[in-house]
Amino acid sequence: GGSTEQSVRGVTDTEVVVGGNHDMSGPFATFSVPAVRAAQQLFNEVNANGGIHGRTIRYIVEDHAYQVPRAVQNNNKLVQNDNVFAMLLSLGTPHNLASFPLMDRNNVPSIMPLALSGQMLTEGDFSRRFAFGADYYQAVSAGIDYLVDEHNIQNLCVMYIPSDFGEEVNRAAQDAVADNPDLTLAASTSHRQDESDFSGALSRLRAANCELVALAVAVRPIMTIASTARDMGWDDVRFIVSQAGFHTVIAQAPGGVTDGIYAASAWPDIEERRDNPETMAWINAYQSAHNEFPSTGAVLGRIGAEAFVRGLEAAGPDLTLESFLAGMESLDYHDPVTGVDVLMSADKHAATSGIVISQIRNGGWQTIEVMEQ
Amino acid sequence: MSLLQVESLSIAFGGVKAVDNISFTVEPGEVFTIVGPNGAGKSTIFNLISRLYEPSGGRIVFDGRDITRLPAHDIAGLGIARTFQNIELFDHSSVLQNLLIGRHARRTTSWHEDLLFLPKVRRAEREHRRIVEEVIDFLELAAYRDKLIAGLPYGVRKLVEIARALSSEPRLILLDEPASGLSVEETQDMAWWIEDMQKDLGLTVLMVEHDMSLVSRVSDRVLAVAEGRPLALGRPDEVQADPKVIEAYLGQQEAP
Amino acid sequence: MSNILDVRNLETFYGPVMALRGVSIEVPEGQIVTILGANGAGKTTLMKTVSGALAPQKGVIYFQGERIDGHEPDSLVTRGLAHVPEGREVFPFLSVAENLAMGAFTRRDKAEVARDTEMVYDYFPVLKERRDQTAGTLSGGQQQMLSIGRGLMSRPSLMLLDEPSLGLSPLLVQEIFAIIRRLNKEQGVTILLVEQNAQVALQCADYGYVLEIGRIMMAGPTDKLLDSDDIREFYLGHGSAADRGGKRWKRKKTWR
Amino acid sequence: MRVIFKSSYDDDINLFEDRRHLIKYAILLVIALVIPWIVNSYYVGELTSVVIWALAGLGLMLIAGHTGQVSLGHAAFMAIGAFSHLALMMRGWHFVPALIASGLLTGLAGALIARPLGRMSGIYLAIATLALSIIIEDIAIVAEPITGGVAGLFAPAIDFFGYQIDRYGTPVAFYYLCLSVLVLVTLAYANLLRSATGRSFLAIRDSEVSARALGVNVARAKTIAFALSCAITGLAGALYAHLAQAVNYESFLVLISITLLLQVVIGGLGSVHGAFFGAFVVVLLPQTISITREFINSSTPFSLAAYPGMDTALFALIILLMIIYEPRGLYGLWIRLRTWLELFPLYRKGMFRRTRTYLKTERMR
Amino acid sequence: MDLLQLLISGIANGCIYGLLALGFVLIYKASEAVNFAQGDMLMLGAFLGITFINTDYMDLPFLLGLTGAAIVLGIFGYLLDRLVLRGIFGQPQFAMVILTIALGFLMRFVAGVIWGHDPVSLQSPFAGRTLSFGGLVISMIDAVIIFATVLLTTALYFFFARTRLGVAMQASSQNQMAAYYMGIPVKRINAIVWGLSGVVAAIAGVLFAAKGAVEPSAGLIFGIKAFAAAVIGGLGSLPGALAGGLLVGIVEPFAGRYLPSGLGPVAPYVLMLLVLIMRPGGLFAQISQKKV
Ligand SMILES: Nc1ncnc2c1ncn2[C@@H]1O[C@H](COP(=O)(O)OP(=O)(O)OP(=O)(O)O)[C@@H](O)[C@H]1O
Ligand SMILES: Nc1ncnc2c1ncn2[C@@H]1O[C@H](COP(=O)(O)OP(=O)(O)OP(=O)(O)O)[C@@H](O)[C@H]1O
Ligand SMILES: CC(C)C[C@H](N)C(=O)O
Ligand SMILES: [Mg+2]
Ligand SMILES: [Mg+2]
Repeated sequence: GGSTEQSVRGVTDTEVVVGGNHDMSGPFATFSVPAVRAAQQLFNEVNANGGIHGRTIRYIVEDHAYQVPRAVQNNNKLVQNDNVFAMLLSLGTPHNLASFPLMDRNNVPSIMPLALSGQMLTEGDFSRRFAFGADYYQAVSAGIDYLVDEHNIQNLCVMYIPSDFGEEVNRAAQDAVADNPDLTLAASTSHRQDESDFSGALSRLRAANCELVALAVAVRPIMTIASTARDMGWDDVRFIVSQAGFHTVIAQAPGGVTDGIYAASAWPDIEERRDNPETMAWINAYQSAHNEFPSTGAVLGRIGAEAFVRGLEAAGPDLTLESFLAGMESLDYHDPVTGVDVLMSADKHAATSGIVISQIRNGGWQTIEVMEQ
Repeated sequence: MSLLQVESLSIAFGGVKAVDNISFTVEPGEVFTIVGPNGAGKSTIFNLISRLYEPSGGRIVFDGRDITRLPAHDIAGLGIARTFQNIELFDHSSVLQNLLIGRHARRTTSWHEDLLFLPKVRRAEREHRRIVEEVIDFLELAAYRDKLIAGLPYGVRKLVEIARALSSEPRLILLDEPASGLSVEETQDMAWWIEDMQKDLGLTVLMVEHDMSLVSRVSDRVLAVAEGRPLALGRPDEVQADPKVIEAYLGQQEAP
Repeated sequence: MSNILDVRNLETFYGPVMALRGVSIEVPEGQIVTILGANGAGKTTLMKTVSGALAPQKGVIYFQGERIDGHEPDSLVTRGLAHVPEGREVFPFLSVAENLAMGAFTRRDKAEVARDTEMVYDYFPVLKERRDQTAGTLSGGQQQMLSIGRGLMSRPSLMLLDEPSLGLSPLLVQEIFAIIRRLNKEQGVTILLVEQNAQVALQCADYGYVLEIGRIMMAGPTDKLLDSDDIREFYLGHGSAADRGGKRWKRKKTWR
Repeated sequence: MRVIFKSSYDDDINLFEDRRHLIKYAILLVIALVIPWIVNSYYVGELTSVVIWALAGLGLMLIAGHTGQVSLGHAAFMAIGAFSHLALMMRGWHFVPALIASGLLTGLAGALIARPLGRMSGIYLAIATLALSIIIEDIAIVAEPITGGVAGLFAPAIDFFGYQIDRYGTPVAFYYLCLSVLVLVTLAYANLLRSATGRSFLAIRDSEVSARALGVNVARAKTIAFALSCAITGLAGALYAHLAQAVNYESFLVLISITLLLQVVIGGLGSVHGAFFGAFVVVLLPQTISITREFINSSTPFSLAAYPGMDTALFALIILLMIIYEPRGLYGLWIRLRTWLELFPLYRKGMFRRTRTYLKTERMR
Repeated sequence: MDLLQLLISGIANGCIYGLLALGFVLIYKASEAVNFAQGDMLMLGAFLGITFINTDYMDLPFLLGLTGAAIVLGIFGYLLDRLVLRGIFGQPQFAMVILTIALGFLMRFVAGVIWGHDPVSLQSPFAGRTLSFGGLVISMIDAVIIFATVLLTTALYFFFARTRLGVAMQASSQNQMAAYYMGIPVKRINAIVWGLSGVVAAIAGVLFAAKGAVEPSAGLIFGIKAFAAAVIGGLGSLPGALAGGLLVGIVEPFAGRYLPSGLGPVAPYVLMLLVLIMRPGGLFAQISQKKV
């Protein structure tokens, strides 16, 4: 590999160091843990084949357990002590937002954070930000629109946690109503991380005769909400979740309590691609390594890591921030494993385009509509 | 005029009439002792005077002032100090600290002055310390000055508690069984100390005690109570001779 | 005759503080042995070490011929050792009856227990009257009675009494010692007694030890001790008031 | 064994009982002042957060350690301090007055809650404060104009009389700023402890009955204790806002309160040292762990990444061992060490073996 | 009808809090220690239940699985005290608080390693089944929960009030040294009570998992609320625990239903604060003024 003259942070001739600020032990660990595993697995393969342009990838992961203060501290370590070249797949909208100031100050790019909020591209310095694709707002808006004209829904409702993530979904709902005269926002309830009983909120929504409820809560609450609705005998309601709820385990909830839930996201569910050899190979590899099914988190991890690797390749042997950004912006490929089409450019830093609407049918997510933006 | 007047004081706990219409007065400079069987209501009387309990009836007048409705933390300021039957010291502090806390009722500084430790505060601290040291000398506690209470034997704690009471420069001191847990020798010292409190410090002493040798030696007047009601009042020898008292309290052959 | 309790040069520490400096005592089966000593001498520490509440640093303890030093207290109770601690230590939220029941925790024989409960009740009628009052609200002396009664409930073969007369009325002090003698005579309970009231203690005990700052300073049959001058002066306080002329100078203890 | 010969009462009244004592702390301060010039800016940042958590810890120590009123909701007061401080700066206040104001406001809040909460004690108070902090969390979301709602607030750079201080731009300056606040507060704290007010706190901790009998107005003393404690914690919160640069309600979740309690207990309840010791543990231990872990990952074949949450677990494990080894926390350890050194030749084995201790009910006060 | 419906689910919900609160109270009653890991023990119990019962694991019948979980967690609790907590026997209350907080972290970690971080729910025979009394619908699981809780509370209540061991437990919490002098094996009693609370936590956990999904961090927050319930009831009172649990449990749905959104979730905490302000010792206060 061609050696770099003035040294680039986190980059040597033999190694490039990336950081990840994750929730490995908190409410969103169900995203972070598989994501990190999938990413690490890909990096292991790459490193085994001599790395990229002679550089192996070292992925340093810190655990913030979905607490902002710890995220800030971790970020400080990764950026100032480990001198990471980039941050990859860091989870949590508020956590990323809190990390951006220091990252920008040190020219550390943010690659595909596990926080699909619009702010991931708009906040701070755009040139160093890359995201998966449709953000919560776009996905949920699209989903709502689709369901509204499919089932001519009049009463929309929202249940959200007070975080940038929840707020964004909430906004999507409000705007959807604003654009559509015969759609009303019948009710919206905000919820704490520690809530475990939703019967009150649900009977409130029921009383407001909601037909479609957008859920912007963590994974476990989604399952509880669904089963509570069942127990109440409220079955003529539809739920839609964002990317943050487009999770395999939700589909697999026993007793089929979650059947019928819709999701709006930027990629198809992995289960559906079982008949595709590359996908199957990947699933098997992951399963044999961690003896668990690669859930949505793993898919995201895979997509992000893949894009990063290809970005490094495209950057060429002389790896600098500029060459890397250029490389990322030149990405244009189809990933046979996850089935996403990645296309980026100088003014498009969202990897994928298009929105996938899926629904849970007998224990699995099924794509029911793919929309182009 | 008498220093303390207790007028038909009463309190009941559930069924138990702990103190039942008790009246007595304590003259300035005298040693007034309350005796009586266990559970007669002696400590309760103390708790009523120091306002830890709400009386169901009666009045308490100290130095011409009705204190029956005063909050407990204002009592010490008036010059009434007390000890407790089963020692209530600040276990995690040193003897010195305990005595200094005893000075609280005499504090002259407020918290924001303390925060800045103004010269005024330093002067106050010197004064507190001076008086505390006098008490330490008086009760011969110098050896224990910096020891933690938790580590002191029962007898010494008893003394420290009295010292703490004295540190607040009281006019009336309430001693609840000062000699319990003291050896004969120590009890004699206690007798002297009580006499000194009376003579040298000019204190008025209101005491509860079961050790009759001490009682008859130091007290000017004795009030015997039983089941919350007065039994006899008078000079120590009179009360000890009273058949009701012997029957209910002393028992036939005098304990030496 | 055999010793039920045999203590050989015991050393006990509180952190860095050495409270017992090689104490050895023997308690013969069926006797009453008393330990005298000014406060701070280490009497309570000795009792606690024997009953296992404190672990000795050095030395051995034989109870009924078996080594028990370092054992946990509960295992000793089952072997027939009861400890009535200094300062009551009742269970404040349990009723008087429940406290007594706890005293019999190690016993299964319901009928016997019931009988002993009645025995305690007629030793201390006030307890019967207050059987349902929570112990924490009893008067000091009543708690002391409860504590002693509770100790009796385990039918011990050796009883450690740490200042049983603390805070009791003269009448009850007499009764307590009467009870102690009866237990000793009628039920053959061996008793190790710590008591500030040396007069009474020496009168009721067969043998006595004098403990000073962690060491045994004197030992002997009680009648011998009773006529030792030092004992007379420092523990019985005989005539001291007179020959000290009320002044506060003290003769040095000859053994110091 | 070193003996201090005291020539006057002032020897006990003074902050430093003798010259040697004074010199010891002077040296400590000097070290604190030079360190930032030696280590890289990451460690300066870590030191700064040690300082800030030490400050917050002092706040909790005052109430929990010295007044015996344990709070499980002190993160809420950090929040009040942080938000009020930033809100004022947003409205054009200068840093210094804004800082002081935030301290005062938080103190006021503390005084207000002290009355209703003052009647509780022990675990009941702990839970009440915990509930309070959760409620305040919620208020922080609702009170958008002050707190910036869900999004929260970003901390502006500090203009210190023309000199720009910024956590990342001028880390050392920011460190000095925090350090000076800490030193001032510590001095005030020490003053409190050596005067009547501090003693009344200790009195309440050990026996409310005799405190009252000695003329301590318990309700009032508790109010003062709460107010001061919260004020200190509020200051810490304000500084923390600048350390984190951005704060929202999620910056002050209950877990922070728990960490604070952990800090003071591990440090050693009832001692000023404890707050400092504890701060080092809760701030530096996790970082040490992750650095070691990273070292192992990169230098040895096997990777610990296989166990998600391993860092947190290790942290917990170490805390657990520390508490079991010395329940009085690091301060207790420190005391032992000191006695050992002082007694050095006379030291006997087993001298520090824990004597059997027994608990009595805390439900009778 | 709507009200009644809410009330029912509130009661069921509250019963789980109550169950967990029982665990706290047990330990507090016998040692005045507070176990901040109780919620995490519930989480462990839930996962154990899932391991025993779910088809993709051992696929045992429900009751058998429940018993299994109870036994395993009971032993776990016992050993926990024997091997870890005994290390700070007789030490100040807050040492124990910190210790259990740390233990909670460790339990969450271990659970994460063993069962992963995805939320899982228990395949209970009651899933989806409901009983209906004239329009009023009670899900089977809720009925079971209510039944189990009432049963357990009464049983434990009489255990403490009547049996020799129960009183001995109270005694050792009030004065460890005196308890020892009575021949009460205080340490063993602590271990037993920890085992007992393990059993209770397991039962609570299994029922919890049958109602909704669990993940390693599930216990933490739930635990805090249940703990609050126990305190409202007046730590140390078993009926209090149930009452506190019900109070919290019932307030939640009603607040969620009728209070302006955003306030609902904090209602339990507001309530808790009010209760404690009015009764500093909780509803069934177990604290009292010291007699001097
Ligand atoms: N808080 C309370 N609740 C119920 N009864 C109480 C309470 N306080 C005291 N009593 C009862 O009131 C009576 C008087 O108690 P008090 O402590 O005054 O007795 P005393 O004269 O001090 O006895 P002693 O000489 O043993 O100390 C006792 O029978 C006691 O049981
Ligand atoms: N917890 C403790 N920590 C440190 N030292 C202690 C502790 N308890 C007692 N001591 C010391 O041990 C020595 C013996 O105390 P102990 O209580 O046994 O004396 P005692 O003979 O029972 O006195 P008293 O007659 O007053 O009860 C005392 O000097 C005391 O200072
Ligand atoms: C994908 C999700 C785990 C992200 C998370 N909900 C957030 O804060 O945005
Ligand atoms: Mg009394
Ligand atoms: Mg003693």
